[in-house]
Amino acid sequence: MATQVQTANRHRRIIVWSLMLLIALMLFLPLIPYALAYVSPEAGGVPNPGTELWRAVRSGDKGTSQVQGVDTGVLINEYGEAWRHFRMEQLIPFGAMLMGSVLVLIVLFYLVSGPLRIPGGATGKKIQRFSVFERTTHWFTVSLFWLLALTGLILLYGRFVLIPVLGPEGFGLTASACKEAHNLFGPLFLVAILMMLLTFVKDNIYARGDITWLLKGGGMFGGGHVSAGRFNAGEKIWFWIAVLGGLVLSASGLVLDLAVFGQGREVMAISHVLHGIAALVVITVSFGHIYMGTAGVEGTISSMTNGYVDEAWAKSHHDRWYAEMQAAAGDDEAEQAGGGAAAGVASPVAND
Amino acid sequence: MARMKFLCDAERCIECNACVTACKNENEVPWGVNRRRVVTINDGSPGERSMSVACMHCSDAPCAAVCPVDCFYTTDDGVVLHDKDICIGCGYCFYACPFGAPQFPKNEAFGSRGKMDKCTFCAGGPLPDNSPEEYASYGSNRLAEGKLPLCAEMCATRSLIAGDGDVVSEIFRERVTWRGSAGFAWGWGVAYNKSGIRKGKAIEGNAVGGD
Amino acid sequence: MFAQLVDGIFWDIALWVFGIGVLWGILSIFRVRNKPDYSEPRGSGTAGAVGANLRRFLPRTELVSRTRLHIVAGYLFHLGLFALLFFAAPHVLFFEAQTGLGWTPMPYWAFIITAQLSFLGLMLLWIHRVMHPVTRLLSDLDDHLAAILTFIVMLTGCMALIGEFEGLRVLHRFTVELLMVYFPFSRLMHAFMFIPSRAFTGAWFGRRGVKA
Amino acid sequence: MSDKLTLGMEAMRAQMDTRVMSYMSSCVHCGICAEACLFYTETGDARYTPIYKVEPLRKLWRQEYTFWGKLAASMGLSKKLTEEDLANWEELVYDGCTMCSRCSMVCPVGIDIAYMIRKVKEGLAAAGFSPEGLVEAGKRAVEIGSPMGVTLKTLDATIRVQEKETGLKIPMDVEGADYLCLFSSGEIAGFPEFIGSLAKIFRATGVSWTISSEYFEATNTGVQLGNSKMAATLVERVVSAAEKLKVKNVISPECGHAYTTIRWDAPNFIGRPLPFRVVHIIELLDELRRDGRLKTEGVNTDRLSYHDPCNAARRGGVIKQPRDLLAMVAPNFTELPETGDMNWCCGGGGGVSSNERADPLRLKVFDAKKRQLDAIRPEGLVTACSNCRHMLEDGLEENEMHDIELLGITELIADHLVEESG
Repeated sequence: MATQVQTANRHRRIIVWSLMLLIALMLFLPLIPYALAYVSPEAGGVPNPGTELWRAVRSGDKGTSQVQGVDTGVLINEYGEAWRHFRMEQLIPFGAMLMGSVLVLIVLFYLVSGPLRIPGGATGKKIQRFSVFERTTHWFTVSLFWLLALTGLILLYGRFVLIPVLGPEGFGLTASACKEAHNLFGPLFLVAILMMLLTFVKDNIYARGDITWLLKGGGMFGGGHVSAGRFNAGEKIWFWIAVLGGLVLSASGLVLDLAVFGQGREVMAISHVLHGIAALVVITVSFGHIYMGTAGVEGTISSMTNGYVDEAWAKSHHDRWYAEMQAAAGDDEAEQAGGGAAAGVASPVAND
Repeated sequence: MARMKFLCDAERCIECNACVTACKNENEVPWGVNRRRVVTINDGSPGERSMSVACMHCSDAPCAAVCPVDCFYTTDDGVVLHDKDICIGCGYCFYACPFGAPQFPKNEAFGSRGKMDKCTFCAGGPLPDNSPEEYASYGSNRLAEGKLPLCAEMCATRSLIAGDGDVVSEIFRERVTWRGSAGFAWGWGVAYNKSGIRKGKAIEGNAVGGD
Repeated sequence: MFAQLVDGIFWDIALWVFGIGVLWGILSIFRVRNKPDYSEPRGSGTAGAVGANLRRFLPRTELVSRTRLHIVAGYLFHLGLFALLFFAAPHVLFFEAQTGLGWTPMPYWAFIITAQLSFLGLMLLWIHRVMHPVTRLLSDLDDHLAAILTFIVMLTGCMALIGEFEGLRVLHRFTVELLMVYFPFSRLMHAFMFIPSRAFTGAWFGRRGVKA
Repeated sequence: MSDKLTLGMEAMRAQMDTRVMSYMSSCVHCGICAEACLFYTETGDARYTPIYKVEPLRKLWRQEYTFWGKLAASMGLSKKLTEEDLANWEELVYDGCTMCSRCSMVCPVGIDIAYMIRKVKEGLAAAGFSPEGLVEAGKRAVEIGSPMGVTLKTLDATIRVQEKETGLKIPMDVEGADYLCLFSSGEIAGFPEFIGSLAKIFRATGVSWTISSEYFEATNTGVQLGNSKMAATLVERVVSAAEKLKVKNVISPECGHAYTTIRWDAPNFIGRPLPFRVVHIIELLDELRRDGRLKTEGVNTDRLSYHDPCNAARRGGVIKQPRDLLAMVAPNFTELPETGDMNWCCGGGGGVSSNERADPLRLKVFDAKKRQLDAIRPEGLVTACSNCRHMLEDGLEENEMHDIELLGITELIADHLVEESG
């Protein structure tokens, strides 16, 4: 059966060639677009399936990664550049300008107008202005404030100011010490601010006469005597700047400090911005507070050291508070006289 | 001098994490630190792409700009390195970096955030080349031995390319041309894609990852 | 070079001065004998001594309202300092390296909170000392030096927290050495002397049947 | 160096012992003792801080017993103890401290401050810086036998009046009696009914007792003044009187410091154990009550309270006994706040009451007691110390608190005694 054998061979050939053709087509057909693109690249109408993807990635879309950690799935950090711009081109230069100019203004003011004297001079009679606890709270807050302000300013400006002095390694050591101290003492500042708030808030609520006080600039213009309670409007504003600024500082500081809750770079950057602005504002305003409490107004500093001020000081700067104190003291005396307590024993407290 | 660059071809990366492993092994980085990671976008969906990412050794590096102790420096090869004797572990570089490259080890006894660690382009650090101290602090210094980063050398699909930027860009350009579409050189050039800082150079030097 | 001194000879000197100083301080008070008590006791002096040593760890309730700050800040500082001294991880490692004895340290978060609370206590106590007329009158240079030195030791300790700056570790150890040398000659000796003091008082009152 | 200073330092050096050394090196100047001291809380004057009152002793300790002190003193760097210091501290120690020991109870490091005040007084007295009133009282105690100048004649007269009132014979110089009873001059002069009450109680309970005509004074001005030699002299008189009458027990009357002195300090003043047992009258009454020998009938329904004499309670350990006794007769008994071993002093202890110069201050610091009394406002206040009773009377008068009646515990019991037939 020769024809049968021939037919079978032909079939086999057809199958083999068909398969070979199929394979050839499978291999070459997909190359056609590539070949076309190679011949005329500009005409390549086939979009890269990745293009859209990369656009999304650049705007912060998240992916996944085998590496575990904060923000590991984020390919591009979209806040980094804004944060860098804020810190390097705004916070550092403007902060320095702000603090510097206020310091210069205070010095000029002191040189021009000198300290505010007690009208008529001190009488020598003292009245208590701040209790032991109030003073303790104040100085506790002060200690923490300057510890944090100095370490913070060193971290902010040290690169420009201290590296030339200490050298890079010396400053690295200093900065590390400052960073650790700043991080450790930071949360305590919240305690101090809360103590401050609880201790002084009742005397720092808006009262009638505060607006007048402000309009007259605390007696600088408009002439006439300005009336004030235990704290004048200026002190009240400082109180609220310090307390609210302190709370912002504490809240943002805690976010930065406790980097254990997986907060990402976005949250950290925003906290950092708030922290920086609040810190520089409070530090700058504190210069004014310090000036008024020490060199600026005669007879003020003793209210925070031994707690007592001269009666003339009280009458002149806080007349309404002075009147209240006198009334309260009068009540006490009346009570004591009525109770028949030993009037002959002079209370030694006032002599302290 | 050549300017060293990484390039990861997303069309080729198969998320095998060999680069991550190679890096960890070569540099003996501490537990919890990954100088290189592979990020997968659209995992499991059409258009899934993976990308190996580490420090891209930016010109005008943001990390260096914000560092409060100024511990960064750029080598003649264009590799961005930092001095761990100065670093205070504040984390600012991490906030500024576009790629999330800076890493922070946890100190065992103290538990606080330690000094920053990141990809060195296998170029060690400021200590004497290939000294044990340098290896302990910064990992290997293959560049000083005339070698290129191990991650790229290990890459099975030649997705991750490392080397002289001009050579790398030429390799990639050819690939893109062959693919017939505008590929995307991710993380290439200046941080945040600012233009005009880096100019092209004539191709010379070497690179790992060319086919 | 300074680091070598601090880790070497300075440390040895400080350790000897501290050890001998404290021992000498404790023993020297017994140079002058107490006179024997011939009165017939009503209660046990020994029980009184032990009891007073334990009871005086707690404040008398009658005085709580007048001494809140002392009590709160006092406990925070003393307990905190004790915990930091013996249970901070770097300290445990140090003790282990020196003596071969180690124990479980505090976790990091506990360390931070403890440090903060002891700073809170120390700062409040010292500021209160300066502000309150009684303590201001009582306090002398020794009181202030002791408080400030302790503060500096704690501060340098916290500054060295990152543990990677050799200079800061050396600074901390150096301030510790200063404190150790200062300790036996100062009011810091109360850390040991409170025990005999309470015992004497407790025994005296205990003999009379009073719980002191 | 002045003679006065030398004498003062010599006296204080003799007082230096292990306890003082330990106390001095323990104090951290925390100021808590001030908050326990009525002289500080009522005046607000920091100089009345208890530990500040021992400053002369501390200065001596520092310059002669401490490393830095000796070093600084040898180089002339430190401020040494001066005669001026002693002069300045006289008022603080004698007028501004009743040695009530309240501070000793609160010191966190356990310093017994009153113990050291006693030693400072020793130095001040030796140097001649003691208040005139107290020095005079001391002279009278040595010369006449009583700080108030009460003589045997006065006692005899008082006894006769009491014998008439009670109809009982009061035993005098009975050899071999079980108990020898001492009195404080204040009692004989101010509260003679105490003697009558004793006679009634001892007859009802069958206690054999006596009074010595040779020496009957319980108080010891030497202790208040800070003169151990004088204290020893006075103690020896008690011992000799007791030995002559061959008594087994000596009763300390209702007087605080008399009890602490004769019960606890006397053997140490004379350097040997006493040849007799010492009991406070309340202790004895309580023993009789427990033995079932002391029986009472009827009660005082007033809201009574009890003032613990510092020396009897805090420094003497007689705290529970008066309360057990009061439970028999005072159903409406109410405790004062801060009572027992934390009671506030009447303001006149430690010799302050003998020192007229301190009167205004003493009445000022009575405010502490007043506050305590105002908290519960009792109808009657019982006490067991004639000095406390005098001081309380003074203070209540000064503060016009006439609604509070003062009672002695022995008289209160005597008023409710069951007279045993036979």
